[in-house]
Amino acid sequence: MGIHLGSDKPSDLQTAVAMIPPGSMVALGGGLSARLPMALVREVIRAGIGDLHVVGSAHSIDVDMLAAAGLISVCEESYVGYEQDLGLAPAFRRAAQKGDLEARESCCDTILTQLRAAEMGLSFLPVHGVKGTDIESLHPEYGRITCPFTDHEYVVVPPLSPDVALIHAPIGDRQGNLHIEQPYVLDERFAVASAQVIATVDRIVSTREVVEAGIVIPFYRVSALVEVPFGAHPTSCYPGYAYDRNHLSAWVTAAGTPEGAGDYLRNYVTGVDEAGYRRRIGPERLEHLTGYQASEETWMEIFR
Amino acid sequence: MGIHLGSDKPSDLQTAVAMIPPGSMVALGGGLSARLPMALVREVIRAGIGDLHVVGSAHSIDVDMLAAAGLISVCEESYVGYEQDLGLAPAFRRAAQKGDLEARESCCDTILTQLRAAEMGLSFLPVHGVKGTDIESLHPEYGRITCPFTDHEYVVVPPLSPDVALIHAPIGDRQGNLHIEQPYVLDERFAVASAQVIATVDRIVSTREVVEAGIVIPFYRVSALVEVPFGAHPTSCYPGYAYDRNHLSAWVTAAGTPEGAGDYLRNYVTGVDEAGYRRRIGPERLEHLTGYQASEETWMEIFR
Amino acid sequence: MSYRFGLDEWFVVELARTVHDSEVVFHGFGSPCATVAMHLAKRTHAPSALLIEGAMYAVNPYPAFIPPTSNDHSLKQGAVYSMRFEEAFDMSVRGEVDHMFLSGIQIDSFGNTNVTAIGPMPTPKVKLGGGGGGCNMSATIRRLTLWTTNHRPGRCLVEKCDFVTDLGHSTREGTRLDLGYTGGGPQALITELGVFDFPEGRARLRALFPDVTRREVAEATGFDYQEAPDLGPLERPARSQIEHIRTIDPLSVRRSEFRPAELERTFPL
Amino acid sequence: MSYRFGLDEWFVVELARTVHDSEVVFHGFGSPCATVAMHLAKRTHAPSALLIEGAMYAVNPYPAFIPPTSNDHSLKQGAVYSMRFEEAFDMSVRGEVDHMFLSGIQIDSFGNTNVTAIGPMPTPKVKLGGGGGGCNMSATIRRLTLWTTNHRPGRCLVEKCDFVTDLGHSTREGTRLDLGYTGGGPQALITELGVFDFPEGRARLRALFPDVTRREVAEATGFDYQEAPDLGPLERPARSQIEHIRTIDPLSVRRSEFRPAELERTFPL
Repeated sequence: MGIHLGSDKPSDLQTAVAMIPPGSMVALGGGLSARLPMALVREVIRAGIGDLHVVGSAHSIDVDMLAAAGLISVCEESYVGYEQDLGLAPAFRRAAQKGDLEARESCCDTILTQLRAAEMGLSFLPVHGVKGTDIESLHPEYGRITCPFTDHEYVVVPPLSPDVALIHAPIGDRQGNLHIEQPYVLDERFAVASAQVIATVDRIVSTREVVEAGIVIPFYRVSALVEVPFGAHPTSCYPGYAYDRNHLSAWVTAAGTPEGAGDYLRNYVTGVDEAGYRRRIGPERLEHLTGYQASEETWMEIFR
Repeated sequence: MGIHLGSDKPSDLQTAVAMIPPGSMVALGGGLSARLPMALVREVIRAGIGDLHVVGSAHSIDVDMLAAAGLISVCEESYVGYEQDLGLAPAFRRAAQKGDLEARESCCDTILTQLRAAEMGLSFLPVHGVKGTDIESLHPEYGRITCPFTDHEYVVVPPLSPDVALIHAPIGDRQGNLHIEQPYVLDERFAVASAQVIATVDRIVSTREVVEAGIVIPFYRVSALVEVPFGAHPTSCYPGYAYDRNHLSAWVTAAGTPEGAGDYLRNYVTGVDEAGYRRRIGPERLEHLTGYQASEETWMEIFR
Repeated sequence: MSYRFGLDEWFVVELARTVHDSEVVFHGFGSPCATVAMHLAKRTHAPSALLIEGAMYAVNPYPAFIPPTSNDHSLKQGAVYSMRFEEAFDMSVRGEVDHMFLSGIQIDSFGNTNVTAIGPMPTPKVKLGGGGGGCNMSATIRRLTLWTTNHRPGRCLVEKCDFVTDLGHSTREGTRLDLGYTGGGPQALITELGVFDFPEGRARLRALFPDVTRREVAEATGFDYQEAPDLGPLERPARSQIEHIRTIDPLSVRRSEFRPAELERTFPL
Repeated sequence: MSYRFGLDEWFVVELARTVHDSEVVFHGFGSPCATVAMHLAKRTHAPSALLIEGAMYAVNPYPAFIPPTSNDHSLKQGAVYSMRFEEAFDMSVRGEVDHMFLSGIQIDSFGNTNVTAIGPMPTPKVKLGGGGGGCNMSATIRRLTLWTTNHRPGRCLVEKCDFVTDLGHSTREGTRLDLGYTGGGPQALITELGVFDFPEGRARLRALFPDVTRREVAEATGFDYQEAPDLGPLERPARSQIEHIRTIDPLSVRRSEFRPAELERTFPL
C-alpha cells in the first residue's frame, strides 16, 4: 500500500529501522528456518523499538528473540517454534504464558486472506474455516456474513495492512528490485499490503543480475534497502547458505531461562553490530553453511 | 478446478476439441492481438461445436471468427475488437446487433474477480465498481452485499468456473508443463478455475527447457496438449513470432459481410487442416513474422 | 519553410500535460494517443512517473516505436519488471494508481462514458468494442483524463449516454460520494477542438485550439456547459515535445485516431 | 541375526498406507514421519500421487535426504515446479487436495486437535507452537490422517481439547454438515499404540501394534471408544518398505518424533 519511487532510500540498518515507530504492526518475511529477516530483527532489538504487533505465517527465532527482548505486545502468527527438531520457542512461550504478550494466534490461510483483502482494496473477505474452532475466540475483529447466492455463512476477516514489512532477500539492486527463491511464503503479499518495506539483501548486485534471476518484489514496493551479508543467519537464505542448526539449537538452549536469553542477546545482538555478529559466529562457520552445494552428502552433513 | 495427472492426455486437435460439448462455457486465453488460441478456435469451427458461452478479457479475432461461424450464444468478454487500428469486430458486431448472440459484456477486473472466487473456492466476491454503471444491468446474476465492518455496499459476483480453457503457449513439455511470456493475461487464472484445459504449443520441448524458461502453468492443470506450429497465427506468440497485421486486416475486411466471412472460413478454416492453413498463409510470410528479432527497424517494419 | 506540427502532435502534448511527475499513470489498450502521451511525459516533465504500459503491464519501458496494437512485446522493451494482470488491476482498484486515460464513443457532461453500444441493449444499433477494465477502474483510480478525437461530428459529447460503461462524477445511482467510491473521477476532457475541466463535477470549457471557435465547440457539443472565465487558446507545445513525439512514434500510430480532415490541421511553432 | 525394524519405521509405513494412488496429498511443517511417509508412498504403492512437499510447496520432489526442518531447499530437489504459497492454500481450501496429515498435542474422540495451548488462553499453562494453516484447511481438505507419537503417556487422547485449533467431525458449533464444510474430516488416527478409524465421526480402535494390548490402549486413552469387530494386529510392513524408509531418511529425522522408550521397540520381519 505504498509506492516508493524515490532515489533516496535509506541504505544503513540504523536509518532503516528508525522508520519503525514503537507500536507498529510489523510483518515478518520468510518462514520457519528460512529467510527470516534476522539482521533487521537484531537491529530492532538494538534500537529497542517496542510494543510491536508482529504478523506472519509460521516463524521461529525472529519472534522468539523479539519476545525475549520484551518488544512484542501482540503476536499474530500461525505458529512460533522450531518444529519437531528443537521444539517450542522458549522465550515466546514464557512471554505468552505470563501474559507479557498477547498470543493472538492466527492461521496461514487467514493471514493470507487478510493480506489479499488489503491488496484487493476490500474491506472484508470470507475465509473457509475458522468457524467452529477456538481460533475465532481470539479474534473479536472477525465477523460473519451470509453469501447472498448460497446462504452459506462464512467467517469474514478485515484487511491486514502492516505498517512495515521486514524482508530478507539473497540479492537486490540499488533501486530495490529484489529476487528471492521459492518458497516466497508471504513476502510478495507483505510487500504489497504494507505501508513500508524494509529489505536487507546478502548482496547488492546489478539490475541485470536481478532481472536474470527474476524480480519477485519490484523496486517501487521497497522503501529501504540495506546490504547485510548473512542477514538471515542463523536461518537459511538459498542459494547462499543453509540454516545453522547448531546455532539455533544453542539459542533454544540459552533462551530456556530469561538469564540465558539475556546473555545471548548481549553476546550476539546488543553488544555487537552486524559485522561484529558475523565475527562472533566466525567466518569458518559461515563458510561451512555456504558449502551445501558441494554434494548431497555435504548438504546433509550440515544438518547432522 | 481439475487435476489432470494422467499420462494419456490427448495430443491431436480433433481428439482435444472433442472434449468440448456443445453449450460449454469456454475461456479464451491470451488477449487482443497476442497468444489467442487460434488453432483451437479453427478446430472448434471445423467440428462445429456450438451454443458456446465464451469468457475472457479483451479479445479480437478468436471471438469474431467464432461469431462468424455462428457458434457463440453468450459472449462474456470485456472487449471484442481490433483497437484503434482496425476498429470494431464485424462478425461479432453483426451477431450482437441481430440478437444472434447475447453480448453479456463484462469488465476485465470483474472476470478476474469471478475467476479468483472459483480459485479461492468462494461462493461470492465483492468488486469495486460496476455499481452505478449499466454493465450491472446485463448481469442479473450479480448481487449486492453490505460489508459487516464498514457498511459499504458492494456489488458481489459469483465464481466463474469455465468448462474448458483454450490456451496457446510457445513451448511445453509432453506432460503438459507450459511456459508463456508475460503478459500472462488471465491464462494462469483460467488454468486453475476451469474444469479442463486444452493447450496448444508451438513446440513441444524437453522438461528441462520449459523449466529453464519458467513453468507458468504446471502439468496437472492441463488435460490435453497439442503441438501446432504457429498455433496463435494471425496473433503473436512471443518469443516466436509477431502478429500478422496484414492478415488480421484481410480478415476484418472479409468479415464485413456474411458472404466474405463465409469465404474466408472456407479458405482458411473448414477447407483445410492446420498444416493446410500454414500452407495457405505461406512459409515466407510466417518466416517474416519470426524475423522481428533482427533489429528494432525490422520489428517495426512488420507492422507498417 | 517554418517548422510546423500537426493537430495529432498538439493533441498528444495536451494529454501529456495532464501527467504529473512521480505519479502512477496507466492507460488501457487501443489508445495510441494516450500511449504516446505517457512516454512523452516520462521523457520530458515527468521523469519519475511510474508508467504502466497498457496491455503489457510493463513498468517504465522505453520502446523504440509504438506498434499499432497495445499488446505487442515491442512495448515492454527496456522494462525490467512487468506486472501480472492481477497486480495491475489490484493496484488500480485499491487506489494506488493516480491517473488513467479513458476514451469514450459517447461522453456526457458528468464525464460518464459509453464504449458498449449505440442504441438499446440487448440488440443495439451498433455494438461497440466494450470497456476493458473501465467499469471498476473508473471507480477507484484517483484521477481520470478523458479524451476523444470525434468531438466535431457532434455525436460524441452527448446529453445522455445510451449506456454508461465507465463512471463519471454522477450516474443514475447518485454521485461518487453516494456510491462510496474512492476515485476522484474525470479531471479533464481533451478533444480535437479544445479542453474541458470538471470543477464541480460537470464539464466546463477551459481552452481551445487556436483554429477553433467557441461557436464550433457549442455546435458540436450535445450538452450544456459553462466556460471558464479565462477561456482562451491552449499553450503552444515546445519544439522539443514535438521532436520527442516523432521519435517515440515513428510509425505515426497516433494519427489513426483522427479523421483525415483533422490531420490537415497544422500549426507553426 | 534376523532382519529387524523399529517402531518408527512401522509407524511411517502405517501413515504411508493411508495415501491413495493418484490423489493430491499434503503435509504441513514439523512433521518428519508424515514427510517420510508421503515419499515412501510415492516410491511404492502411490507413484501417481501428486505430492505437495510441506513448507516448500514443491510438487513431486525426490529429495536425497529429509532435513530436520521442513523449510529447507533440499526438500525441493527434483521438483520441476513449486507452488506459490497462495496456490497451495487455494488448492486446499477449494477442495482439490484429497489428503492431509495433521498432528495434535491433544486429540479428542471427534478428531478435533489442539496445537495452540494447554490450559486456558490468554495465559495458558503451556503455549504450544500453533496450528499453521490447519484451522482453514481442516475444514475443506477431503480426508485427514491424524497422528501422534505421544499416546502412551495418556495426555494426548483426551475427552475434551483445552482449545480446538483444527476441526474434527464435530465441535461446539455442530457437525461439519451443520457448519457447511466440504471436507470429510479425519479418517484415521495413528498412534504409537495402534490405529483408529472414524466410522461414524467418532474414533474407533481398529488395529494394534503386535506388542501392544487393548488394555494399554484403554489406559492411555482419555475418551471412550468402540472397538472394531475385527480388531487385531496391524499388517507387517514389507522389507522393501523398510529399505525405502532408510534410503529416504538417512538422517533418521523420523525418530525425533518418538520418546526414547518407544524407539527401543523393534520387530522381526
